Amino acid sequence: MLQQSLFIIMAALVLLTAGLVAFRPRPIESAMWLILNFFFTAGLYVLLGSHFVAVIQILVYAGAIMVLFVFVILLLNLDPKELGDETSLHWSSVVMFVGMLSFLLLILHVAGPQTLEPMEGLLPDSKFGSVEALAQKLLTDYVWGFELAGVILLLAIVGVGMLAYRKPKPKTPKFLDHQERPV
Amino acid sequence: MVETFLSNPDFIKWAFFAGKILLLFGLAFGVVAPVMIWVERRVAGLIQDRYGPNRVGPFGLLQSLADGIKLLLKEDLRPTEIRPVFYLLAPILSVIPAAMAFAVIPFGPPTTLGGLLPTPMRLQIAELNVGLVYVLAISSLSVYAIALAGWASNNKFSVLGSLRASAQMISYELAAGLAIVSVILLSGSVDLMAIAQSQTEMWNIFPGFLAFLVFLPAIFAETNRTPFDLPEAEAELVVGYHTEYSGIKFGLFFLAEYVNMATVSALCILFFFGGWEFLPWLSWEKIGVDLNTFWFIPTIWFFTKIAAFLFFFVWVRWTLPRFRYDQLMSIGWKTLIPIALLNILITTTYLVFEKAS
Amino acid sequence: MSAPIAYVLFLSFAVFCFGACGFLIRKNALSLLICLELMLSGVNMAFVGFSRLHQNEGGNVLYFLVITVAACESAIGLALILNFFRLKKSVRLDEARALEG
Amino acid sequence: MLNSNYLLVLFAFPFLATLIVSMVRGRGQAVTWVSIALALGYFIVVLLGLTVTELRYEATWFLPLGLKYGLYLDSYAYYLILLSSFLTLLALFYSRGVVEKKITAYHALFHALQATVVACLLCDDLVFFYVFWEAMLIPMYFIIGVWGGQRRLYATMKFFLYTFAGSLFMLLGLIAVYIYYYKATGVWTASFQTLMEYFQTNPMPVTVQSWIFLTFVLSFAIKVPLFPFHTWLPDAHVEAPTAGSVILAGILLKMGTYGLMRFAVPLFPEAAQAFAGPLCFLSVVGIILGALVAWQQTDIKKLIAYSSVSHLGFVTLGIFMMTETGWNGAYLQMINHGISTGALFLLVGFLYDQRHTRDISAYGGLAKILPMFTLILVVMTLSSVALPGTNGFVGEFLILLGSFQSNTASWIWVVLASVGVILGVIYMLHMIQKLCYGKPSKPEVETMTDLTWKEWVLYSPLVALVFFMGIYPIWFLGPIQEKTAGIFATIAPFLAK
Amino acid sequence: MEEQSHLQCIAALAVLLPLVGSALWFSLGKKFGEKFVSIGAVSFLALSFACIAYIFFTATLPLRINFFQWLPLGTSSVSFAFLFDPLSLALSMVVTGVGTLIHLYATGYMHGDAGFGRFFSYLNLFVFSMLMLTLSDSLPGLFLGWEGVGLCSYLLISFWFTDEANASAGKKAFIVNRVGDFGFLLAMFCIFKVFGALSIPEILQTVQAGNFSGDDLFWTRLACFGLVLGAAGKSAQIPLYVWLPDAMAGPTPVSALIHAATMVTAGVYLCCRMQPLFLLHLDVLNVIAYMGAITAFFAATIAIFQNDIKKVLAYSTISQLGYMFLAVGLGAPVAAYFHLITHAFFKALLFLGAGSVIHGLHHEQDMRHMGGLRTKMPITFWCMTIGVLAIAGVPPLSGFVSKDEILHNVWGNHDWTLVALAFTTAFMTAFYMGRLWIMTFFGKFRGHHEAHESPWTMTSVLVILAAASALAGILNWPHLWGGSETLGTYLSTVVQALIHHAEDPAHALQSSLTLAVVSSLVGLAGLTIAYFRYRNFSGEEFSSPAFRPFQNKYYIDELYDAIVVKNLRMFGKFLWKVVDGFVLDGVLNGSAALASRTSTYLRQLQTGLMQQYALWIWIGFLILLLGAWTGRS
Repeated sequence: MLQQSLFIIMAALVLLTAGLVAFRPRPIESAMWLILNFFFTAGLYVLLGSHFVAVIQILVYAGAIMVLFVFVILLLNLDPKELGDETSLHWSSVVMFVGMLSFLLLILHVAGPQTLEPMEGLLPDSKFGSVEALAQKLLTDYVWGFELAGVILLLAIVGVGMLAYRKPKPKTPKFLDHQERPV
Repeated sequence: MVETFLSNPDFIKWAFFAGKILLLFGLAFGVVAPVMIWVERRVAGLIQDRYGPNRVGPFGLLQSLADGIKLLLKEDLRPTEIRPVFYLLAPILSVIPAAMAFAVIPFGPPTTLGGLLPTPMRLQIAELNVGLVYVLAISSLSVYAIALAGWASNNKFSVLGSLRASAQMISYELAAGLAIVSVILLSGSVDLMAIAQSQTEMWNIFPGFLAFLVFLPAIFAETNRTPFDLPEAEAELVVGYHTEYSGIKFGLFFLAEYVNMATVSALCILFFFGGWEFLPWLSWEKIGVDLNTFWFIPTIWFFTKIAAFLFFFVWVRWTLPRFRYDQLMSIGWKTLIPIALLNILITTTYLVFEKAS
Repeated sequence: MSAPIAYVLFLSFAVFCFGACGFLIRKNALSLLICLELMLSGVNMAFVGFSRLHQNEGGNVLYFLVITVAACESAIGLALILNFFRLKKSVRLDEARALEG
Repeated sequence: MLNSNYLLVLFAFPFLATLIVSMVRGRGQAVTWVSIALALGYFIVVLLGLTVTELRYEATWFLPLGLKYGLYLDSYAYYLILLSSFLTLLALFYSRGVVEKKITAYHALFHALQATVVACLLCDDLVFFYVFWEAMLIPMYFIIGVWGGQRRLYATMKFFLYTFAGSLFMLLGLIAVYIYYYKATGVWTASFQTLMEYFQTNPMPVTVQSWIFLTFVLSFAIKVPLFPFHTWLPDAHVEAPTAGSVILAGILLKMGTYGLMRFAVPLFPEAAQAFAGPLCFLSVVGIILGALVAWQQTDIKKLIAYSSVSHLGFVTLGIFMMTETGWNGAYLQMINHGISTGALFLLVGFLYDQRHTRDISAYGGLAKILPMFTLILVVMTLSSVALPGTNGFVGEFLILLGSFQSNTASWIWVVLASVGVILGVIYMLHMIQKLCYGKPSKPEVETMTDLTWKEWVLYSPLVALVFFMGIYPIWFLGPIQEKTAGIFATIAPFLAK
Repeated sequence: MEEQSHLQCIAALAVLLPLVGSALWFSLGKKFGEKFVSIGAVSFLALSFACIAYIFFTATLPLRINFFQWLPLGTSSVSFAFLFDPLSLALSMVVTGVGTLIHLYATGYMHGDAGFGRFFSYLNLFVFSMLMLTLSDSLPGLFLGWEGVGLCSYLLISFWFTDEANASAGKKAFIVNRVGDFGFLLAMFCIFKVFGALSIPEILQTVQAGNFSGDDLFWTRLACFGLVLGAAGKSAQIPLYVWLPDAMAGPTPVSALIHAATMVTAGVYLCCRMQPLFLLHLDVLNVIAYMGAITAFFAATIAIFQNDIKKVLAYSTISQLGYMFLAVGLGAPVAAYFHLITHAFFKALLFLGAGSVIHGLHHEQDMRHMGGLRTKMPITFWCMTIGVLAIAGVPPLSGFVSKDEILHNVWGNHDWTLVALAFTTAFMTAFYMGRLWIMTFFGKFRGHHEAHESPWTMTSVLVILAAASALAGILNWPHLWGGSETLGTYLSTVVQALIHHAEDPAHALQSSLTLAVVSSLVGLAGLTIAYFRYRNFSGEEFSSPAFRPFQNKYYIDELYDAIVVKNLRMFGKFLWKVVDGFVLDGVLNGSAALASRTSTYLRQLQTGLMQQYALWIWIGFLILLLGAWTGRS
């Protein structure tokens, strides 16, 4: 009971922050709300029993990815004018949003009432959500995916390096007029 | 009635929980920070062959209190061109992670408090089995405070300082993380308690010396301490990201720095120096200390070690000069990270052979 | 006992929709990337939820793979935005229509 | 005795050669010699298999869909591989010193072309076949597009898109066969041999056959090219570099007729029977149109290109009339055409390299200036017009003789096709007269030089083959006959009596 | 068996020597000079002749010599094999014999020509092909020779290729021949359809066994027509005779060997060879007879009006070939064959004589620029005289005997149209030959060059051929006149006569003598009229427009050009420009343009705004979702 109510509170917070992310005009605000959103999401994960995932959510999303965003936002330090945050395509997105949600409800309805029953509890000695269990899975069944993820990361590193690298201007030796140029 | 209430196991549990929180946060915010400020200035005096604060209280011991009162009472200055919400948010954000990190730090072996508790309980606020990762996660958040502070101040020096700080922290976080990997490998767990307990036979400093060599500069950089205090380099950037801050807002930054220092010191000791164990090869059990009765001895020993480490921080600060920024980055990326990677290799090899033998 | 899977899915889907809406209506590239992260986060929620439902770590593993991709995507996306900014002195996406047919 | 490993070598060698050639670094002609040496090596490797009658290799590739890496070599495939390796060798040898632009890429592309062609010929699996069938276009696309003449881009696009579009229909057909077999047996397989065996005993309904047959025929007809799908050919030939033309005419066109003989007809004999009339009509139109249009050309290469249309009309006629003798002739004619038209393109290249024009009127009186060139040209012309004693005669004669006996379609088509024999002489002699006879029309012609040792090396094997195949064709026809007899044994029940 | 292999060698030698020679002279001719080539070429041919003669005298006929399989034809096959029987041996004797003489002659005639080696190479190749033609035991083998001689004819006609006209003439010859070959091919197809074989002995055996269904007879009739077309093409009969006059562009020895003595008679040979087949279809034979007669007549009328000495001889050849076909058509193959042989001698003689004149006059061919050469070229004159008399049918020269036999058969056939045509032609033959003779050798010299007698290599050949022309009649001197009809007996195993003359020998003798007298009178009349007409020839004649059709060969060339060639060209152009260029490429480029047009509209969807694309993705997703939902069962 406690868990369920906690879940609902957390979910409401997640939804709230998500909406703020989507509709606050300035990117920095969006970013901050997103960080908060990630925290709540992490809380949700804890409630779902995936502790490690929750921590990783904070470590990677909040701690790494969003830092990058914030970093770039303040690096660019843009005027509101340049940001151009008047929104476009407003009506269509709203229509679609409503449409999608109703579809979701329909699908849930179709999938059957058992989806609305609470999930079964974990066994007392369940290792679910622990590092060991996850690592076991990751390094056996999903080892290729894991390796692939590594490769993707490497590619991203190289790619970002390539994108960010600017050739330093070649230093041209300057000679004073009275000096002789080396032959 | 009161007695029954007191002897209710639930109450004892809650009380124990509250006690842990009080102890740890009290120590961190009430003791470590003020004392460290005093120690820092006294040691500075010592090293620089001068007195340091000695007017307020004996040996100037109350100097920190006086400073605190001053900061609290100062006018709340607000520059005109700031970004208001974030300007206020930044100092708060700097303290929160610092405090949160403390939640998972164990400060003694599981104990019944001399029979007070029905079952042995951990001397740790939150019994998280992924504590190490949690600490990393939380400490990675402290960047936001600095970044936002600089940006919200709308001041060139601040922005530069915060950019420096962010880049520096991200870089060194990486090195620190990689260094810790070998610790995880050695201990076989990410639970901080388990890491500490795994060092009863031998401290990790010996097999993981290389990791320590990486970890040490990394924590200096993460706490923005000299020789890596580039973000607040007075000579270049006034004081960097908190140039525009004063009063209690500045105080919060100040506080957070010392709390962070305490956190990383604790971590360093947990990782490499056997936590609350007596000496590298001598656990308390070995020298015959009855931990059931004298459950507080490891805890005190642990805090002593932290104090020593904090002293080391101060010592370094007043001894070494600051790096240049490009040197800082190249040390981080080109020296520490490769060494850390190499170290992982070495450690795994070591473990494989050890397992085989 | 935990919340029903339908709740988790609903939440996941709602978050995803918020992200998608943001993606559609925002005009600057930074916000776009942020909304993208939100969408991915929504998807992740479903993974974790299902993982919990079946008490199988597979979903969590997928969560890992997704955040790997998310990290790569944001890093490269931001690098692109920086380059774009150098080029156009703006991050407005309607400036980026060189591929107009 | 060679075993299936030989197949692997046969299959892999050109791919490796492509790699090696593309990796050669060095100034000047180093890459050329490496490339020629590799081509020669491959030719020798192919020659080693002369005694082989049938070889098979099979390895699982993607079992759930029944796809196999299956190689299958019989005499139908073998002689085309032989021809391919031979012509590639000659084409590369010819290019020595002629091609100056991007030599490495040029040679690598030719080896790649060889590789895809050989792979296509060796494949037993329909999916593999389709893949290499399409892959063949790519090297050729670049060869024409990079080293071609003035309008090379137009020509190469036309070539590529046209043949590609046709192939897509075949893909539909392939999938249809594949699914049909699955529906019928519950097993996925794309192995041609398996499908063949199955459809012999359990033929598809004629309507189904017809649709699939038409998709196959469309693709192959474009490649051949059969009238009215031939318009890409003159453009491609005119713009292609000489060596490219040689390979295009000598090998790529043959893939279409090969496909008809190997896949389209044996798999769908009843449909082939049903459509024989219209297809023979198209072949005959091709023969006559090709000849008449060739006569009107002023561009030598275009003339030869249209002559190809005409010649291949004979081949398709022989195939669609569906008689054993006709098929033997058709197969032989494929090889003949490769040799004679290949040689003619080389000869035109020889002229072009000296004068940089392909306009007939820019020449004249070459017989006096270049007597040896004229000799070779005349010999190749004679082969092309099917003079008895040359290879061309054997092929055409067998085609016409065989087709005349056919019950599949009317003998009138053969009579009309034989008119093409007359027309063939008209345009070829027209070309000879304009090029070689009369007085040298331009002073530039007088300064041209006759064949050097290099050209002799190039042409003498071709000339020898022309006569050898014309006088002792049994050497080629023996194995082919057996193969054809095998095919006809299986499709005979479906043919008209 | 031993003898077989021994003969095999000799037969192979006979055929291969010229082939080897051909290759040798072509490649080495320039290097080793004329002497090497002339000695080599003549001796090779002589050796070949000797080989043939050896077989002729020693072998038991028919002799079949097999070499190796050539064309596999399913159940049967075609081999390289020689069939020595009277028919083929007789012709090969002529070919190699006359060929040797003409080679010898040519060494003189072609002296100093730049293409000396090449010429003899072609000539030797021709002999090889001709031997293949005569000796092959299968139709494709025969066809090999058939086309081979066509090729050599082409090469030799356009031998002096720097003149475009010569090249055109060669081309024309080849193409027209190909039309005939088309018939030949068709005939082979039909024959194979019926007999399932292409080996001549096999076919003939089956024919003689008889027993054909109506369907088979359709095919055999078609085959016969095909063969006739082929023969007409090769032997320059109406309607395919147009190439032969133009073929005179080649060097004169070529005209003598190929276009008079040997190649053009191949059609006759073919008809004789396949005679049993023709006997199944007498109507086809009738067609042949009429074709021959009409050709003979028309060619003669044209010959009268020609001024080029070689053209006269060319039309005369066509005319004489017409006689031969007439004989074949009437079912008198022996007569045809006999005329073939005598014609080979006297026409070769005439051509070589003309060649000698042309050579003497430095390549002047127009008779209007000749005259009075009797004294300047005495040997040539006398030899030519014999030739002229022989062709005109003056007894007892060979021409008389053979022509008389044909006329005899025509008479015996009781078809008066043919009789009239044959006799008129005989008269005209004598007339134009007399005209030629007189215009060339009598009267004043009207030329520009100093005439001289030809070298011994040429004159000696003339003398030999003159002797042969005079005496060849005895080869088949009729029984009635006390002869033995050697040739007839010799050939009797291979061909059969259809016309059986009256039973009563006395009556037969009487009628044959009457005929002989009439025919020789006709010949003499022609000569006499010609003498009076051209005795004082000044260089001008036939200015009347009425003669124009004759001078212009009835405008047949122009007609062909207008009807066939022009239209074919137009059609070709139409196919190229309209069908290929407009329709097919139009459809192709049109579809490409359509795609391009469509894409210009569709590309407007490509706004470049990423978010719009995302919107499309959404919409697509929605549709999929809708589909998934509605598609749920």
